[in-house]
Amino acid sequence: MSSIADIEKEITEDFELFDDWEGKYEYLIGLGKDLPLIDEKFKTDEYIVRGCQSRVWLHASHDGNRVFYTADSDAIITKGLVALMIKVLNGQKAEDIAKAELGFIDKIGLKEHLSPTRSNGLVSMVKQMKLYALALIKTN
Amino acid sequence: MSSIADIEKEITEDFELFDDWEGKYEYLIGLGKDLPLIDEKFKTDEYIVRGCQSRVWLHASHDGNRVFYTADSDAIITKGLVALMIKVLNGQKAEDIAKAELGFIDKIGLKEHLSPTRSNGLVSMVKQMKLYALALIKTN
Amino acid sequence: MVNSTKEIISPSYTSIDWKKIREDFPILKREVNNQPLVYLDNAATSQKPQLVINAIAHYYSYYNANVHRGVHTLSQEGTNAFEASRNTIKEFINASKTEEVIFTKGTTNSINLLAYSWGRKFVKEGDEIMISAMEHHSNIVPWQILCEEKKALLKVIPINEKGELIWEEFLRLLSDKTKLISVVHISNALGTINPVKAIIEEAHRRNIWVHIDGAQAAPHLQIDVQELDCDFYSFSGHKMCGPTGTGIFYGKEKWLEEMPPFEGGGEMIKTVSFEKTTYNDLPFKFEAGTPHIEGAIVLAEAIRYLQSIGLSNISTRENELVHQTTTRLKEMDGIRFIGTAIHKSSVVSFLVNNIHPYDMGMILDKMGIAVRTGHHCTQPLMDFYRIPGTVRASFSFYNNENDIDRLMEGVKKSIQMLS
Amino acid sequence: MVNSTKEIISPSYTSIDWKKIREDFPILKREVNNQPLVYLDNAATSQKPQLVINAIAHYYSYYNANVHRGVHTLSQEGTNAFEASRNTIKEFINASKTEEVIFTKGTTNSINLLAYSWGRKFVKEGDEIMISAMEHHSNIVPWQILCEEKKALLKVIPINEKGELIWEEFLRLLSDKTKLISVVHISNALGTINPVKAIIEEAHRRNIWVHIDGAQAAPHLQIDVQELDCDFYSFSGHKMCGPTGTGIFYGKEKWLEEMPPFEGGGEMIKTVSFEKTTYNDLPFKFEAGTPHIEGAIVLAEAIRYLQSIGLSNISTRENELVHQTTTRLKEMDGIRFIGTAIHKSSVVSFLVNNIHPYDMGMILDKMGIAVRTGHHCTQPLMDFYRIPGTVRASFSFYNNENDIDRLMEGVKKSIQMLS
Ligand SMILES: Cc1ncc(COP(=O)(O)O)c(C=O)c1O
Ligand SMILES: Cc1ncc(COP(=O)(O)O)c(C=O)c1O
Repeated sequence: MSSIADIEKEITEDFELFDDWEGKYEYLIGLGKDLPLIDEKFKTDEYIVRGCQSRVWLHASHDGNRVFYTADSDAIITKGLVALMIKVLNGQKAEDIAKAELGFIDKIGLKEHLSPTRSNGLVSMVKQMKLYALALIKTN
Repeated sequence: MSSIADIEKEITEDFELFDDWEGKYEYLIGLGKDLPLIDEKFKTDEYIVRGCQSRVWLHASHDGNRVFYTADSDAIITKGLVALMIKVLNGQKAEDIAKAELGFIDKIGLKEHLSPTRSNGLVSMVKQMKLYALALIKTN
Repeated sequence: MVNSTKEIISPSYTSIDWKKIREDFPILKREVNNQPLVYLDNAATSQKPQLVINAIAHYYSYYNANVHRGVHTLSQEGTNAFEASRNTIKEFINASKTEEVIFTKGTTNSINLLAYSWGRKFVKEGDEIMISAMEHHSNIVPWQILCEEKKALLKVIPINEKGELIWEEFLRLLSDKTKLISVVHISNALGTINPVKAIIEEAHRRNIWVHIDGAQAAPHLQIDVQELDCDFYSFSGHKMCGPTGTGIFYGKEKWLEEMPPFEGGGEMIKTVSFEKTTYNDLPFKFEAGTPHIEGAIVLAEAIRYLQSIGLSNISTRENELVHQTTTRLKEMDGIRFIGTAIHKSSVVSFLVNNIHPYDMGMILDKMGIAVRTGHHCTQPLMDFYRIPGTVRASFSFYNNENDIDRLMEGVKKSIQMLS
Repeated sequence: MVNSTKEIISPSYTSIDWKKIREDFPILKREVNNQPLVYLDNAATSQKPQLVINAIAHYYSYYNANVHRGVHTLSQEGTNAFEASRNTIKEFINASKTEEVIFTKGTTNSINLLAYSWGRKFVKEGDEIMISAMEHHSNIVPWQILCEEKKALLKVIPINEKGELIWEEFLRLLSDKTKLISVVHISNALGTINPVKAIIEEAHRRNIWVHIDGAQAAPHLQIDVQELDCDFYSFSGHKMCGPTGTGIFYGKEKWLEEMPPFEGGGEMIKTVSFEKTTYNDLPFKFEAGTPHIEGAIVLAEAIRYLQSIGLSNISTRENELVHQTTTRLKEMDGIRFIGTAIHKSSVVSFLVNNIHPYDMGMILDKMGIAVRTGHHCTQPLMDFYRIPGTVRASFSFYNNENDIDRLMEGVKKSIQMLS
């Protein structure tokens, strides 16, 4: 499968097609709509990543080496961003996930969504994704 | 004896001799030094008018009609102002004291000392002097 | 600098040039995401007119000094302005004495002062504190903390679907254990104006204390604490054109006298020794430490500004804007208003279809329109309506018809993008 | 706007143009009683440089909005600046995490937070709280209130005539009942710099918590809370070129986590229902209500300003001014210094003959010189010296030799008039 860097590059190229915010956000919303839904049984408090305004549910599993994520959010824009993150990190090696810098979010002009003061749950989700990968590395 | 208004006028004229603050304050300090001292037995907490920085002791007596005051302060400038007040109000009729407006303080350029936010105890002293007169009127 | 407020006579409504008033607010000239800013988040905090900003600069450039107890001129000037501001506020809410006006950090701080000071003295095990289902967290959590400590009970006046208190339920909940009723004057999430005068009358008939959370009322209505006869009243300066970090706690003198101090420190004492400390007179007993001098002084400037327009003119104007907004939103498919009380103020809270408020807020922001989305610090109220939050447009007198046009455009566009 | 503070390298002492720095402070151009102002009341509150005043105006004209939870751009910009300021302060005092930096109204508010939150959880009947004989009322009264409520004991470390803590007495007072030591870092009335690091070491050896009142230290010394290893540290923004109504409470994360909230309201909760409320994470758990946003943001601007000069340069300059003043005052007949500790900072407290401090303050004011007179909120300390108060000249780096000349003239003239 493609590396994290390759997928980031692909996404960045996709977003270069848009010269205004509307295009970007329509694309993002589309991604959100397409996101394979998380198994309903994981949409519980145990899997919640609480933002102040939108909520994210995240489930992770692994094959001893690579990590697999499914997720959902009650807000569609957040869900689009969640979809982007999953696109980039799903099925990657734990080591690569742990050290991924995810600079593409900045490049595609959505940096604001990953600001630590954003209350959309996304920052916490990315943190969760990495923590999971780190935990896997430790147990190996 | 002279009326309150007359004494106020006299004092105002005295102060007109000074064209700078130094003259005024030297005069005031002189008045403070000359003030007949209050009987030591009245320099207790019972007779204190507490300012935040300087303290004033005030004692009042009457002959059924006129009120007599003695007072002291630990700060000499305050004592000078106290002396001025006594000069004006001592031995006057309770009715006159109660309604005295004491505008001379403004006229001689010392208004700041009677500002309600001043913490020198003077405002409270004047209030005390008047309360005493009022109480006397009521019992008559 | 320090004018009396008594003489201000407000102009007639028709003589007011609302367009010109807008120019008093420098931030309204700003662009956000390449669009002129439309600011509809006034219930969170208001914008500040240039004269308030100038008054701050003047304070720091000309007479900044620590107040009270200072002999020197700067301190004396600062103290005079500080106490003159207290007097302006006293007249603004028609308190009977300046001693009843306590400077705080904001409504939240005022309510905590009440809960800590009054609560710890007067509330006993088994007593009841009554709030309503539409309270802001600031009028819930301090009472929860107090009730837990004192083993007292928190009772909640329920509301109907429109977002109005249910009067019969209120009466039913009153008991001889009720010690205090603390209710919001105007709901920040719904706009409901509560019948606080009637509540106070019922309460006083039973010797129950009443505190009113006036955070959303003070900027929009003429408050008269004597006419209301409330025991305590709280509001925030930053929501009424004043600086951040400012608020007022009003209390009847007789209660304030009985209440123990809340915070200890400088200013609030008369004498201190390690054996025995005596507390200062009102209002200083409740103002420990160096106050927010700039904020307190300049709040008076903000109040004079509001009075120069006239609170009743402000209400009229805001009602007009709310009415227009509501009428135009009603025409949209799938709109649901949260809060449709008969007596309503400057707030329009709504949802469209099942669009998440956060999403709509994001799209509106891209178009330069600032609204608030979320639970508005009233989670129990959101739970009542079974919603995660609302989109809230909250108006001030400096908003105008163009803001409403832009909001409508924005809502339409977000519906189109998000449905 | 929001630069990191890490990169600021302070200039060398000799390269600093102190005369030019004076021009940064607009108020210093002012006349008082027809004389150019000499401001020597810096320990009460400092003056503000133009860039701080400008930053306030910029905040209100450009991005004023309520912080946290807001989706729109203004709120996001405000929140970013607010949290960036927290980070600047974290680095300024070298805290290990931003979570340990709590915004308060000032030192008094910080100490009350500690007494209410930590005190109510950890102090039991018979426990001892230790302060010193030179504390400010703000570090006395909250502990008296707490001790009275909890039936705990307040112990006081005595001082010698010079105004230094008596080390042997301190050691003797320590007991296994001592829960907390709360001492002032630099005395506002005497200028004494206390050996806080040694106190903290002794205390920690016995598992005693230590709080340091840094109100007078933060503006003058480079603080490093990790190096000190104090558990809690408090200071005020308005004394260090920042806006009024600002202060900081620092606490080690592990203690802050264990402490219950102080005030309840918006911002400090995670979820609220009438049945159960859960509190927010640090630092928000301790920041109920809309904060003083302007103040918090602009405090960082003040700190960057101080850092651009360099705290060690500031200390050196102030020590120079204090040394000159002391030397010249010593030449006068009848002078008595209050506070002659070996380790001293920016304060010169004195009396002449039996001239009442109030009288001298009045005369100095007439000459345009602002000093503080009175008990400086340290009444027990004044009682120790059996004096009603002192005349206190307190220095800042923007004072200069001319200010000292004018002070000397003033003191001479007042002696002449008042003796
Ligand atoms: C040593 C000391 N502690 C505490 C305080 C209280 O600070 P604030 O008034 O800013 O709360 C001061 C300032 O007056 C002080 O000098
Ligand atoms: C109804 C109501 N009460 C209390 C508050 C709290 O006010 P502050 O955040 O200024 O303390 C607010 C504002 O958010 C409010 O709208």
